[in-house]
Parts: sequence; C-alpha cells; structure tokens
Amino acid sequence: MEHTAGLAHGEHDTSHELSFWEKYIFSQDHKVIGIQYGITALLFLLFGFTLMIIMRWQLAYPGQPIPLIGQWLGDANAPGGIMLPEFYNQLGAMHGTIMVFLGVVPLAVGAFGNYLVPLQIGAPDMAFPKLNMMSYWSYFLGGVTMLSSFFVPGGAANSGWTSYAPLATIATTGQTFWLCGMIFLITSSLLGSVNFIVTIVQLRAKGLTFMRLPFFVWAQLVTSFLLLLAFPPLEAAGVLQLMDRLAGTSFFLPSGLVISGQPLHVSGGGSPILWQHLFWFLAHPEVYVLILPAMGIVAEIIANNTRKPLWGYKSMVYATIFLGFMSFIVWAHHMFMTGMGTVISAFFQTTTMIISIPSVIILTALLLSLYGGSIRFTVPMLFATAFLPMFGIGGLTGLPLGLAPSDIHLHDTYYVIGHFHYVVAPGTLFALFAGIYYWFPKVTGRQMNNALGRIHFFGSFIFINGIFMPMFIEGLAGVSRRLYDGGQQYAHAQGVLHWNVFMSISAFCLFFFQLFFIINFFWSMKKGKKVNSDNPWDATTLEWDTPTPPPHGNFIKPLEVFRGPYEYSVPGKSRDFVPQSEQEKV
Amino acid sequence: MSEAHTLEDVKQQVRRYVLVFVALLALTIVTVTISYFHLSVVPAIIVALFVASIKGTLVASYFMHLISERKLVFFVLILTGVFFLALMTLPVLHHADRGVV
Amino acid sequence: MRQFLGLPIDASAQGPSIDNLLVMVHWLMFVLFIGWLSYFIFTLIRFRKSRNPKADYHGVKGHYSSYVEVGVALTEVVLLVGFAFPLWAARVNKIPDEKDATVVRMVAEQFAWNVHYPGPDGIFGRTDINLVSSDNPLGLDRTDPYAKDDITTINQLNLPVDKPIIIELSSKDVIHSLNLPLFRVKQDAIPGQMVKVWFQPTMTTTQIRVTLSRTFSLANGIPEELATLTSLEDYRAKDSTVIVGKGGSFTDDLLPQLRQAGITDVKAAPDTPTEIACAQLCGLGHYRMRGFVTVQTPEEYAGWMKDQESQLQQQPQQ
Amino acid sequence: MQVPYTVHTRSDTGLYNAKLGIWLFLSSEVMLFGALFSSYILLRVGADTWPHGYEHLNIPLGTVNTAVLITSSVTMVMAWASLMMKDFAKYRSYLGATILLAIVFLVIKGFEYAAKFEHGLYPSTSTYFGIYFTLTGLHALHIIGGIVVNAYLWGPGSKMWKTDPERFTHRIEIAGLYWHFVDIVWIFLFPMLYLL
Ligand code: HEA
Ligand code: HEA
Ligand code: CUA
Ligand SMILES: [Cu+2]
Repeated sequence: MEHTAGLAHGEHDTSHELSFWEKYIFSQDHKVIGIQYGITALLFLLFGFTLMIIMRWQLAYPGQPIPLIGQWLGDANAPGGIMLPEFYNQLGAMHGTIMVFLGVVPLAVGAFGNYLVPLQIGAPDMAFPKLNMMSYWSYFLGGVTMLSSFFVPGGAANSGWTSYAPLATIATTGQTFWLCGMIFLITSSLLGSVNFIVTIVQLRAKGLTFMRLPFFVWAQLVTSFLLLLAFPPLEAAGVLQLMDRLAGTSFFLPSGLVISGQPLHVSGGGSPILWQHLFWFLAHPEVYVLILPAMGIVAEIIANNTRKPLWGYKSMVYATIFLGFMSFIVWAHHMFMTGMGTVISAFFQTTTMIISIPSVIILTALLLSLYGGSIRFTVPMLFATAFLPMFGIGGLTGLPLGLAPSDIHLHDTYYVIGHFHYVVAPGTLFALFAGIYYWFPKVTGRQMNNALGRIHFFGSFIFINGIFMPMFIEGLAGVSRRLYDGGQQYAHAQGVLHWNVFMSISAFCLFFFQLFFIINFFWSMKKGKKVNSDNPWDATTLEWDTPTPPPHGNFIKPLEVFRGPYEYSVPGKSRDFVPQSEQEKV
Repeated sequence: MSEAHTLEDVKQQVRRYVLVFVALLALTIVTVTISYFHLSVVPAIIVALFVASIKGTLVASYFMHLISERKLVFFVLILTGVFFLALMTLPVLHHADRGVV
Repeated sequence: MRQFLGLPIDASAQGPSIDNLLVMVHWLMFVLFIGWLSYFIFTLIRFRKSRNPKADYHGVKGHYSSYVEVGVALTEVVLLVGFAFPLWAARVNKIPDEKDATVVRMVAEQFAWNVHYPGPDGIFGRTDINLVSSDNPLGLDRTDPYAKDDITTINQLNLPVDKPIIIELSSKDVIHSLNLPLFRVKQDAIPGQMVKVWFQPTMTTTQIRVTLSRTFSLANGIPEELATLTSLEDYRAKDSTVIVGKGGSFTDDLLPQLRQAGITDVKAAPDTPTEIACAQLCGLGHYRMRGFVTVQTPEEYAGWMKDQESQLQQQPQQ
Repeated sequence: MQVPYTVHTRSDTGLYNAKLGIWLFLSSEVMLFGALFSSYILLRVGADTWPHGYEHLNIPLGTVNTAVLITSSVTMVMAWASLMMKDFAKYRSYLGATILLAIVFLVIKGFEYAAKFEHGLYPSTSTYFGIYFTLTGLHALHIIGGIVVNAYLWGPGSKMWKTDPERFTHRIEIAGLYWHFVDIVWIFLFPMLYLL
C-alpha cells in the first residue's frame, strides 16, 4: 500500500471514457495541462517578440512609418504608421510583462514542470489535479486580461513592467487591466507552486530519495518555494495599487503632487518607494524563477549528451537551495538610486555579491561536467552548451550593477537591458529550446528535424548576440533605456546610436530564424521521424520509463528507484547508461 | 497523524479546546481594557502585539494542532517565518534613509 | 580598459573613482570569462564524441575549481570593502558644507527640470503647490522676503567649475531620475521626498567641448556627422568676415565659401555636451526630458547670475 | 488512476497531501498579510499624524466581532472533533454554527462599514482609512471564502462521509486550518486597527 498505491493501471484505466472537453480542454491530466501551458506560453513568447520587433523598428528608424503592419496599428497608436511615444511605452511594458509572466515562467514551470516533474519522480500525476487545471485557467484568464487591455481607451499599461507608482497610479485604464491580470497570474502561480511542492515531497517513487532526484526536479522545487513566498507581497502591492486607482486611496501617493500643473486631490501621505520595495521583493526572486528551471533543463541535457554523471551534483543542489534562500534578501539592489544610505546599501551590495557565488558554483559544475565526456552535439546539446557562456556573460555583467557606485553610471541604461537579456534570452530561452528539442520525442513519439534544428540554432545564436552585445556598448556610453527614439535627443548617445540599426536588423534576422523552429515544431508533430524506442536518447531518468507518449496515469509497471539520476558510463557495465529504475542483478 | 487518535485522545482534546477558548476571550478583554488606558505609543504597541501573539500562538498550537505537528510542517513555517521577518525589515529599511544611518 | 569600455569623459572629481571601479570589475569579469571560455572551448573540442568515444565516469578530479571560486569570492570582498563601500559613503555621507558649496534645488516634472537658485541672500524662498501655474512652475511665493531674489530656470543648470555643487532634488509628479552622465551623477527624483546629491565639476563646458572636438576634412563635402556638431573656433574668409563663427554650424551652403577661403580642415564638437538626462520612465515624454548643464568659470558664472538678477528686477513683481 | 496519499499519510513525511498543501497555502497567506502589515507600519511610521483607532472605530463592536470569530474557531475545531468521534449529527450542528457565526461577523462588519460611509469616511479619506478598509475588506473576502467552503462541506460535500469518512474528516481538518488562520489574522488586525 505504502508506495505502489495509486500506480497507473495504464490501459485498464480507460474504463470510463472521457469526453472531448474533459480530455483536452478541462483536463486534469498533468501532461495535457503541461501541453496547454506550453502552447499558450509559446504563443505569448511569439507575441511578446512581435511587440519588440515593432519597437526595434522605431528604435532603428525613429519617426519612420512601420512597414507592413504600420497601418493596422490604429490612429491612436501609430497615425500614418508612425509610432507614438505613448504606444512605445505600452509595447515596452507589455513586452516585459508578457515575456516574464506569460511566456517564460509558464513555459519553464507550467509546461516543463508540469509535464516532467511527475514523470521524473515516478508519480501518476500531480498531487492535486483539479488545482492544476484551475492554475492553467487562471493563467489563461490573466493572459486574456492582459491582451484585452490593448483595446481599452488609452491602450495597455504603459508604465514599464515595473509599474512604478505614481506614474502607474495616474496612468490610463490599461494599468487597471494589468493589475487584474497580475492577480490572476499570481493566483495561478500560487496554486501551481503548492501543487509542485506537495507533488515532489509526497509522490516520489519508492527509493527516490531527495539526493537521487534529477537536478531538474530540484530546480523546480526551489522555484516553487520562490513563487510561493515571493509572489504574495506583489499581490498585496497589486491590491494596494488597485485601491489607489479605483478607491482613491493614496498608499503610494505622497502629499502635494502636482500633475500637469494641477494639484492632485488625494489625501496623500503614501510612499512611492513602498511600491518598489514590494515589487522587487517579488521581482528579484522572480528572476531566479526564470533561470533555475533553465539550469535544470541544461543539466539534464548535458548529463545525457556527455554520457557521464554531472560533476558535483550535491554542490549544485546545495548551491540551488542557497541561491533560492539568498534571492529574498537582495531585492533593494534595484533601488540603489532611490537615495539609499551607506549601511543599507552595504548590506544589499554584500548579499548581491554573495548570491553570485552559488551561480558560479552551478555554472562551474556544469562546465566541469563536460570534461571527460563523450560529447554528442545533438540539437538540444547545442542549445544547452550555448547556454553556458551566454548565461556567463549575463551573470558577470550583473556584478558591476551589484556594486552601488558603478551602478550609478549603469543604472537604467542599456547595460541593464543587456545584462538581463543575456540571462533570459540566450540563457533561459535557449535552455527552453533545448528542452523542447530534447523531450519532444517523449511527448509526440517523433523526433524534430535535425537540419532545421541546426539552422535554427546557428541563426539564433549569431543574431541574438548581435542584438544584445551592442547594448553593453550603448549602456557604458550612458544611453538610457525606455527611450522612444533610442537616444537621438542626447549628445552623449550620438557616438553609439548607429548600433541601434545593427541591433534591430539582428532582431529581424532572429525573427526570421524562428520560422525554422515554428515550421519544424508543427511539421515534426505530424511528419517527424518516429522514434523506435521509449528511450531514444538512452537516458537514465524515470520519464523515459513510460510508454511514448505516456498514458493517463503515466507508469504501467510498479516502480522502484535504485540509484542516482545520472549513472552514465558506469565502469564495468555493457551499456553506457543505467536507468534509475533498473534492478541490480543479484 | 490523525489516524493515531483514539477516542480518548479526542475527548481530552475537546476539554483543552474549551480552556483555550476561555483563555482567548479573557485575553481579548484584557487587551481591550488596556487600550482604554491610552498608553503612550511604544508600550501600547508592545502590549497589544504581545497579547495578540499569545492569542495567535494559542490558536495555532491547539486549534491548528501545531503543538503535535510533523517536522516538515515546521520546516515550511520556519522558512516562511524567516522571509516574513525579511518583509518586516522593509519599513526599517525605508526609514533608515540617507544620512540617518 | 577604460578606453575599451568606451565610457564618456569624466568632468567631475567623483568620476574617476567610479570609472576605476568599473574598470576593475570589468577586469575581473574579463579574466573569468576568458579563462572559463578557453577551458569551455577546449573541452568541447577535446571531448567531442569522435575524439573521445568513451566517457570517463569520474571526470575532473582535484579541487582547482574550488580554488577559483574562493578566488572569485575574495576578489569580490576586496571590491566591496576596498572600493564600493567607501565610494558610496563618500557620495552620500560626506556632503560638503553648504557654505563652501553652490546649492541648487531641482524639481522634476513631466517633462522638464525646474531649477531653483536661492539668489544673493542664499536662502530658498517658500514654495506652495497652490501657486503653481504655467509661468510659476515651482509655485514660488514671491511675497516671501526670501523668495524675492530667487532665480528660476527651466532645463538650464548653470554651475561654477571646481566648486562642490549640492543639488536638492525632488519631483512634483512622478519619479524621474537626474542623470548627468559626464559627471557620473544619477539620482532618482522622488515626489514627496527631497534627496541631496553632490559633485564637483572639474571642467567647464567649453573645456569639455575642446576635449571632445575632432578635426574633419572638408575634402568630400560636409561629413554627415559634422552637420550635427558646432564649430570650436571662428573660420574666416580672406577678407576676415566670419563664415562660420564659434558655436556656429557647418551647413552645406557654406561649403563653397569655406573652400574659397582655403579651409580644408575644421574643428568641431557637440554643441551641448553636458546635458541633463532623465533616467527613469516618467511617461510619454520621458525620451525628450532633456536639460542642459553649463559649467562656467567662476567669473562667467557670476556674470550669468548678475544677468539673471537684473532680468528679475525688470520683471513686474506680483 | 489514483493519486497516492490523498487519504493515508506517507510514512517518511508523516503527512497526507492536502495537509502539506494547506500549510503551504497558509505560508503564502502569511506573506500576503505580512506584506500588508509591513506596509501599514511603513506608512504609519512615515505619517505626520495618524489617528488612534479608538477615535474613529467602534471598539465594543470590534470586540464583539473578535469574540464571534474566536467562537467560530472553537465550533470549527469541535466540528472536526465530532467527526473524529464519528458523530455526524453533532458535526453538522457545529459546522452550521461556524457558518452562522461567520455570517454574524460579516453583518456586524457591514454595520460598521455603513456607519463609516454615513459619516463620509471612505478609503480615500486618509491613509488610515485606506488601510482600515483594505485590510478588513481583504479579511472579509477570506471570511466569505471560508463560508463558501464550509457551506459546501456542510451541504452537498458531506455526502462523502458515507463513502470515504476518513478523507472527509481530512477535508474538515483542512477547512479548519484555513478557518483558524483567518481567525489569527483578525486577532492581529483587531488591535492594530482598533486599539492602537
Ligand atoms: C534570469 C534572470 C536574471 C538573473 C539570473 C540575474 C542575475 C544577477 N543579476 Fe540581474 N536582473 C535581471 C534578471 C536577472 N539577473 C533583470 C530582469 C533585471 C532588470 C529589471 C528591470 O530593471 O527591468 C536585472 C537587474 C539587475 C540589477 C539592477 C540594475 C539596475 O537597475 O541598476 C542588478 C544589480 O545588482 C543585478 C544583479 C545581478 C547579479 C549580481 C546576478 C547574479 O546572480 C549573477 C551571477 C552569475 C555569474 C557571476 C556568472 C557566473 C558564471 C561564470 C563566471 C561562468 C562563465 C561561463 C562560461 C564562459 C562558460 N541585476
Ligand atoms: C523573459 C524575459 C524576456 C525575454 C525572453 C526578452 C526577449 C527579448 N527582448 Fe526584452 N525585455 C524584457 C524581458 C524579456 N525580453 C523586460 C522585462 C524588459 C523591460 C521592459 C521595461 O522597460 O519595462 C525588456 C525590454 C527590452 C528592450 C528595451 C526596450 C526599452 O528599454 O525601450 C529591448 C530592446 O531591444 C528588448 C528586446 C528583446 C529581444 C530582441 C528579445 C528576443 O530575445 C526575443 C526572442 C524571442 C523569441 C526567440 C521567441 C521564441 C518563440 C517562438 C519562436 C515561438 C514559437 C511558437 C510556436 C511554436 C507556437 N527587450
Ligand atoms: Cu522624467 Cu523620465
Ligand atoms: Cu535583482
């Protein structure tokens, strides 16, 4: 009873036929929900990217009509196809929000986490399937709310993804939509994270101790704790800002504001900085939510494609836990310029430097894992290897930002934009691509096309660097972010402005190379090469022990785990991998 | 853990609930009464929070059975407690601005 | 490394120490990255499948990586304790005595910088939000005796060189951020709060223009970039009439005259190299919330002040 | 397909799934209210003037409401104890009492709100009232949520007692944990808003 309870009965289970709605729309199967998350999140990523493409046009060619789609954007946004500054700000805020909250997190946690965590721990499903379904639909509602805000008068939220008060408080209706959308998204994340933690703690298969968990599962576990405990303060902040906007309170509004020459009639007495504290209390942990699952994916793929165990698995696990813990006490490094005193800035500079150490440990472990391997450059491995130096650049450029005096020059410049895009775009996005290529066969029973995959990789790799590398140059020259004309007004920007064109063209090319992925993705679902085994990559972890694609309930035989997750090339074995569930012959 | 309860256990617990209930009502009266003395700010806050903490602890320990709960739950709560404290430093940070520290 | 980073020139006494820190961190980053990258590329090539068909279960032995990690941590400690903390403390704690400094108030608004000088009495007059109007954006109460001589400007900050400047910064509406890139100053302007920033300019705007000036050849017409710059000196025709004066721009129609005068090379620099930028998103006009700093010699500054005062006198007083 | 440990406890953790789940959920609630408390402190410390709660709020009503909520917590835990003693009828009356008490709490709260509005005191009046309405409003939403859950467990949801009594008892325990938490929040809100 104890451990085998509830293992799937595979085929027997179909006794009660599910309707179409139960099976595909309001499904409670973690795999279907995972796929729903995945498709929705990919569409949002594409949408967020498209917003940025429009912005990049404006940055490269300020004031010139946007070709092709310019005339569809409406006179309120782009009369004659020429973008208005209001619209630029909407696009920027929505790009950030969509990429972070509707794209990457749902894909990394909602899709990959949902699909893989139960499989990798040998569970029949998530602990609370109904909550899981509600979590997806809450996310969906949040997404719809965000998208619909483009159509309200005044357009979408336009105060940056950070929504700093008082700017956001006095902004157009779109901001109210943003706040409501965020509340849906936060609800979704909270439901999801409770579910993940319970699943990982409670539903591990027999023999699967914590130190035998695949690193990916560890990453998801820590991520879930971050979501669980960091999101509620933003929810609180969201409620307060909603009150400010709708009920006329002034939690974030000080007394004596004069807006466009008119004194603002509110009771006053609030604090704009309070919003920043609450926002960054979430948003710093959030950035590790963006990166940890990516590191998890990369770790799985590196172990599999080097055919050897991860180097320093334990130190990686401890580093991850430490990283998660520390991420709660560095938030104010985003606020050095708000007028911070010496002691407090010293505290946050120190914690920021400390938090870079576990990242260095994880990166180093992954790097050393390559040594002595027999590296196969499959498409997932290409993306996973590229992740390492790209994250390295992103992470290293975090250091000068973390030292308050050097942040004086770099704060709110393109250097910051460059810093975090290196971690999230060629970092996290690449890891997510790697994951899609790697687990595609498990989900669909077919391989993705290799040649198209390679074109996608090399095209993306070159052009993504073409976009983000010059940002450091612009940032060091002092060019501010969020500038509608890319800095044309400013004398100090003149010497580096020509990079804007280069970056934008790189962005357009990057967009072009994504077509190879989209085509590959859909084509391979129907026509891709069928895999002839449930374990096409000769991998060790439990998800490959299921039929392909896994049935409702996942595993058809009772499961026991006998060893750690990455027993590749064990000396004295005939095959170069030993699955976790393989019983030692006596 | 609920499986381990015998009928006797439960009956004994019920007696305890009643005691806790009485204590909670008494403490409520205490804190309200004190408030009528209009103490100055700092002692008022200390007393009010002190009483509230006792009441909260009583509810958590007995009604929510924390007193006999598993390690894992404590782990989760301690973790939360730590981050809760981090949150509570926020006003301190805010008001210890430039020049003051 | 400083060249390599492409930092703008330093025009304040604080600038070099910040640049110094930037350079040091970037050295650290650079060394780490190159080290890691070489190792990375080496392993990718050395341990590719065709070269190393059988993986080694144990992989790297030894603890070099731990030493490197400890090294990174120590370097970070040095950067923090040796540089970042003292620099920050100097910035926010060691604000110079107001007696030795020029004190200016700046109040940001969507989308302009209001500058407020205390005038000859050295005391800022009273301001009141109910007095705010389009020609009194600060809401300065001119009936207040201290306010009578106060000088206000919009988007124009004049400062004397080599003297500490204290800016008392705040905002009327949303959060802005005062960014003076050449002086390495950045500070959020937060409504309801007044924060002091200080720095000490070491170059006048004219000197900065000279430093930034470059020589352009006119052999192939007016270079595109030159059109955005202004002249650093007077260029005269043979009869010594001025073709392009100091501060004037080079337009295409002047080219024949310049050629005729036998001028083949000209020196030019940005017209307003010292500018105020807004670094915090503050609404649709954020991108054009630009102001100007003019750093002057003490005499020029005093002269400018006098001008302002006499202009104030001529205005009818409310 | 059956998810394990919905009813029985897992031996190494000693918990069934929902028990761990509710505690995690409550942790996030702690952070939610924690953020609001901390905002309250920040705003209050930063304010030039801040009224004492007793100048504006009705302390006797607040005290009665505190007693009502504490009582409902006792009836809630008694409902669970009744199930443990296999006394379904008693369970029903205790849970029913809990629901009624919760409604009484809301009604009293409603009167307090109405009195404030009558005197022209709205969230926009001052940051003090802003905080008061936001915190009590959010707390009231939690009460409403609790009423909905408890009403379900009292009515249609109680069918499970026949089919799976153990699981049903768990459900009551979980609902109880939530309810006591809402009580604890009030225990802190009351002195914060009314007494200080
Ligand atoms: C996934 C996202 C992510 C990650 C992981 C990080 C990681 C880090 N971030 Fe970043 N950050 C963001 C996302 C992220 N950040 C975002 C989105 C913003 C801007 C928000 C906004 O304002 O809109 C931001 C802004 C930001 C700021 C504020 C800047 C400002 O506004 O002025 C600071 C300041 O301290 C900072 C610091 C750091 C540090 C020290 C790390 C460290 O954790 C990094 C540690 C990593 C390393 C040190 C790399 C180690 C690896 C190697 C050395 C190996 C090299 C390997 C090879 C060559 C193979 N970040
Ligand atoms: C996870 C976060 C994330 C990601 C991935 C990205 C990705 C990108 N970002 Fe973004 N960005 C932000 C988060 C992110 N960004 C944030 C938070 C801001 C700050 C906003 C603010 O100022 O408030 C910002 C701001 C920002 C700016 C600055 C704007 C300004 O300051 O004015 C720029 C400028 O170039 C930019 C560019 C890009 C580009 C070119 C990409 C590219 O890398 C995009 C690459 C995208 C893809 C490769 C899409 C992949 C998807 C598919 C191919 C779909 C397939 C579909 C199916 C199969 C159905 N971003
Ligand atoms: Cu003012 Cu941006
Ligand atoms: Cu951060």
